[in-house]
Amino acid sequence: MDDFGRRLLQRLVRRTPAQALKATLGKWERLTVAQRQSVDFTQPKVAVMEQLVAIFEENGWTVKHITELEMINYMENANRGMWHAFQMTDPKDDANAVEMMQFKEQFKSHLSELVRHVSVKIKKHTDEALWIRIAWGDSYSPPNHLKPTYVVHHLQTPYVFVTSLNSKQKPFLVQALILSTGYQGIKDANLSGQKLTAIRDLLMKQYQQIFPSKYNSPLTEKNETVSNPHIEREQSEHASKRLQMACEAFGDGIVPQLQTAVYKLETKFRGDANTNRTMTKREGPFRCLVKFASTNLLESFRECASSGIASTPVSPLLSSITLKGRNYFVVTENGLPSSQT
Amino acid sequence: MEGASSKGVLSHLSHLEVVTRSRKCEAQQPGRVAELKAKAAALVKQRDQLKAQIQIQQNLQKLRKSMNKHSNEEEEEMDEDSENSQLLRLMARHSHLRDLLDAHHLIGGYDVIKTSQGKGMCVSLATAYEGVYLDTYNLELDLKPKLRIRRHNIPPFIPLNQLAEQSNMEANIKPFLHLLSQHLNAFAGRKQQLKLVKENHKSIEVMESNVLCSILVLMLTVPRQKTAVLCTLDYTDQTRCLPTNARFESEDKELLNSPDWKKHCSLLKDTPLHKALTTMKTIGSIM
Amino acid sequence: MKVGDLSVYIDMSLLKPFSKLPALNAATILLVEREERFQQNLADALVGDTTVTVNVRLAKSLPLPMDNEESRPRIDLVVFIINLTSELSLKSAEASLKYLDPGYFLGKVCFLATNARNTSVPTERLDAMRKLAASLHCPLLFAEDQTPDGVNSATERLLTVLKVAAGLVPTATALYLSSLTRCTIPPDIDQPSFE
Amino acid sequence: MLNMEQHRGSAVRTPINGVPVQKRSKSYRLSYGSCLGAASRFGFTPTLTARRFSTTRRVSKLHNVKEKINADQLALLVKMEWKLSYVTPLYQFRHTKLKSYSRQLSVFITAEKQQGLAVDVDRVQNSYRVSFSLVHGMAGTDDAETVLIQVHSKHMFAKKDEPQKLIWSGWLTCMNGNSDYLGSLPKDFICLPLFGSSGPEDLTSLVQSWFKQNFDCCIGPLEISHTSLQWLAALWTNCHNEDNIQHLKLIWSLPVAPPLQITYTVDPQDAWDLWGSVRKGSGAEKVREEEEPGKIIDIDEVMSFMQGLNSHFYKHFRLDLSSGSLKEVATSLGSAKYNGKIKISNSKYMITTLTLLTEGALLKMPI
Repeated sequence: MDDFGRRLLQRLVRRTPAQALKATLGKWERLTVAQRQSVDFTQPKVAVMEQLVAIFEENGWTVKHITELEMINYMENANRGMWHAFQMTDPKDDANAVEMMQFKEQFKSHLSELVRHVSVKIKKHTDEALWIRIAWGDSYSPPNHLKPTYVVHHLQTPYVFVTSLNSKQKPFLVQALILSTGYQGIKDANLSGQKLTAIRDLLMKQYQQIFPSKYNSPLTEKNETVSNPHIEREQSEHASKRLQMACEAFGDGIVPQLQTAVYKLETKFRGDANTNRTMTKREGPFRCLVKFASTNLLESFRECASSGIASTPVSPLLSSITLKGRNYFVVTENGLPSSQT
Repeated sequence: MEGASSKGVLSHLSHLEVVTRSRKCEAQQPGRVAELKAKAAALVKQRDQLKAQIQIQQNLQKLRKSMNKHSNEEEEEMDEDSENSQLLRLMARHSHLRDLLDAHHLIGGYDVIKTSQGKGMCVSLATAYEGVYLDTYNLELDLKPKLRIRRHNIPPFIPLNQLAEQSNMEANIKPFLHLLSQHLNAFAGRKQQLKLVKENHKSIEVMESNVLCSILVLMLTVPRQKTAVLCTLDYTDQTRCLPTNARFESEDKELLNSPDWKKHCSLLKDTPLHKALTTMKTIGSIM
Repeated sequence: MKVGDLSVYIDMSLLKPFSKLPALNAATILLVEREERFQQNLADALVGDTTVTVNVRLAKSLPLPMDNEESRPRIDLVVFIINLTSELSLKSAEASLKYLDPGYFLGKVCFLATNARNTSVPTERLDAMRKLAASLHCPLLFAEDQTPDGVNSATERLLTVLKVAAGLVPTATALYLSSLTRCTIPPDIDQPSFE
Repeated sequence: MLNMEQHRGSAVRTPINGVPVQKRSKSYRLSYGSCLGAASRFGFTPTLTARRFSTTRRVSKLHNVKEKINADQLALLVKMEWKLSYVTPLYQFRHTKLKSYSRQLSVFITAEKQQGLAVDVDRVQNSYRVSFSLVHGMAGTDDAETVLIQVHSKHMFAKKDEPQKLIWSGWLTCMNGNSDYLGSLPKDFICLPLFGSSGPEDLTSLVQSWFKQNFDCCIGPLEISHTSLQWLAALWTNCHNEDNIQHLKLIWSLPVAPPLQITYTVDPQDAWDLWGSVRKGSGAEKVREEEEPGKIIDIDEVMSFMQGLNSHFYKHFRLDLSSGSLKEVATSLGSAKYNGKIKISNSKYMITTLTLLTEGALLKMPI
């Protein structure tokens, strides 16, 4: 195995916890059961590394196989680095009929036409998502496997999620995607985060939403905890109304684990009219950047709304995170409904 | 001495008590009469109200009958006080729409309720296949300033925005809801068929499928020579849960040209997949 | 607004201490807390008392909604629970005071402050709290809301005040007890000493 | 017993038995006093005055610190982020005996460090070098001089000739302390209430325990209170017209599960305009104030400045920041965190900032 392969494998072994590495090897059909048993994961990483190198050399596997292993590993724990969401726009009528094989061939051919040395690997994940690993080279240098770009695309949907893509490579990727999916444009979805599953579930609405309905909403049944007959909550309807509005705005039960939301405010100053009279009359915008952060942002907002820290109905700025599937907003004077003052 | 005076005082007190008790019940008598009179008046008022309601209902029934018959001749006897008949016509239309909604709810079409104080409405579309209720999808719409989809939990591979433009939702929502309900029910039907195939036909391997279940590739095995036949089903028309095209591929060319397999091809196109596969199994052309 | 309307307004939403007949050997306490957290533990502990049937009403703020006016028993003691680490908690309690009939301030109102030892509490807020309690001649109790013993000791003290306020203690009236326990502040509390 | 003359206008607190006792019990008396002082904050014993922040602050602009303080000391003070602690008055601390203190502390640290490791003695011996030094010009009229402590050390396995690295530094200061309080201290006590340290935690606790043993004082962590953070936000914004503060960053945390952290960063010019709009007498008096050497800032202006920011926030997000607590204030001039971490990046405003922090520390002093 050449030392570049060795460096690549070493980086993979070093970065992945033993258990995860074991699971990844399990999923990688190339290894026979015997070979897999032979690797002892309890030993320190260096020893594990040597055993793997021996197996690779024994089977004469090359860098290609190592990158395959790395891709499987990445697909299993993708919640690292920063994922950005894009949405493809104005689909041609056959956009919905794109089939995997067809997409695979077209994407590879288009991309290799645009960039001379590029290595593309496409795999289908258990949840029908298409994973694309791109190692970029250029006319002089071979594909750089140390900094691959990962792209996740769900066929028949306009959504694409990308990580570690630089601005130079972006136009090529966009071109290849458009040509092979039957869409004609692409736009930034203003949604990014560390947890791929979170931003995907938010954008593709894969979480429990609460809608107004005629019947007694399941929420109120859930938390009518049987309490002591002597204890009576006076404002229980207010509380349940707040909870209903909170869940309608931020989802019910397990919600996508978004961690940040950023608002760039460029609206006029909106203090209380009497104390800051001069400011409210001021012409220019009151520019400020507001960043919300929490281990589970939607849950935090939901509790703010249900506990009354945030007054309900929830501000359209906050509820548009789930409505529009975004977590980056530039709010200008017209962007804000006038009724907001 | 002290006892006598107290007795005096006590007896005086009891006397006063007797006097007040008697006076109170006399006052009682006229009060009783007034009370009864008021009750009577209230009852009369209630009766008149009920009478008026019956009258309105009768008019409504007549109007609804005439509306259903689309009789175009003018209802002469109705228009003596036009403002009143106008109101009645409005009430008739309202109750007509309400019945329509209940009907939709019953046949599993969709439910519509008013939200955010009349500024919005929420449509919930139920899906079902072969009598089994499947998922229900919701759609919250803003009525003001114009009809706009505010929030929904329709899966992303259903092209909601194209459907909205295509059926000109802003002008009239009924065709849009109908089209969307068709798409959702077809999708639910296809997904249900795939689920049933995986459950009932373990021997048949699903090689390829997608989230929209708009394409399906199955691996069939012919019993005798164990030759493999690759069956590809295309559901290009997404408002139907039956494939628009079915084709087979296999090394054994002439097997495919046999009449049985020709029949299988059309069988797959007009019967649900899980049923078609069972019949092919019973005929014995596949394992 | 004519005086008449005013009185209607005041009368309508005002909580009155003697508007209903008391029940036998029972006392009702109203816990008002904006955060609605500590009041739940307190309520569970309060109803555990066996000597007196204690009814607990929980509220986030006043006024109380009109529709359960009939079913609500006479309230013998109103307790404002204030989390000193939140400015909003104190402001919300202050805003609720105007919905209480003046009759309550004769020993039937008490303040319960939590997190007083937390260093993030600015001294100005603590002084505002003490001044508010002192100006209303109400007792100011401090409680530790994080630990079970804190909850129990707060419950004990509230029960004693409640029993007196409900008139279940023959020798003491609410007014007499509050004159002993009301919060007082040193005369020069306002005079800044770091000129 | 020492007769603690109280602040003006309040009753003199006479100790219970009035008999002079030796040194050991005196500090006990003092620390007992401090808890009594703390108790008075909770409204039980009405006799003691509860002290609090001054409601106005003079922003003295004339202090050009650069000439007075020696350059590399200043560079050190400006570079690091300091962890704050409060120190009760030091008993018999002499500014003249800094040399001997350096030696004593160096031996103390080496001894403590050596306990842990079985290393041959001479290599460890010279590995910790401590230097006490005076920082001239960093004190108010009747404050004690500021003391800077630096600990240099060579790494265990470093070669002999390698230069010693600065691994820990700390300072004790008193900036414009309340003259009445300082006056009320008996003569052998020196008050340097504000202690800043930057370096490994274990060295900080070693230095602190050395001070406790030798000068009979108590040292504890000093948070920067909510009000001080608001003061700093206003003071730093107030400097924008001279030194661009680049941004005014406020970090709030809201008590929900999981906790929500809000970073509210305001454009400097807009913050300056808002600050200008809340200044009292932004009309006529402002002109009069210009001639005065330092401008007076009032607590109400600070409050309405913060209130303006919060209501702007509320009008957009309908979220009330006052239900949470302010955790950090940062501008290009410096940053302050609630847990007691301060960074002063521009020497010109060091005096005002240290005055504010000294006040916070003095609040912890026993009466």
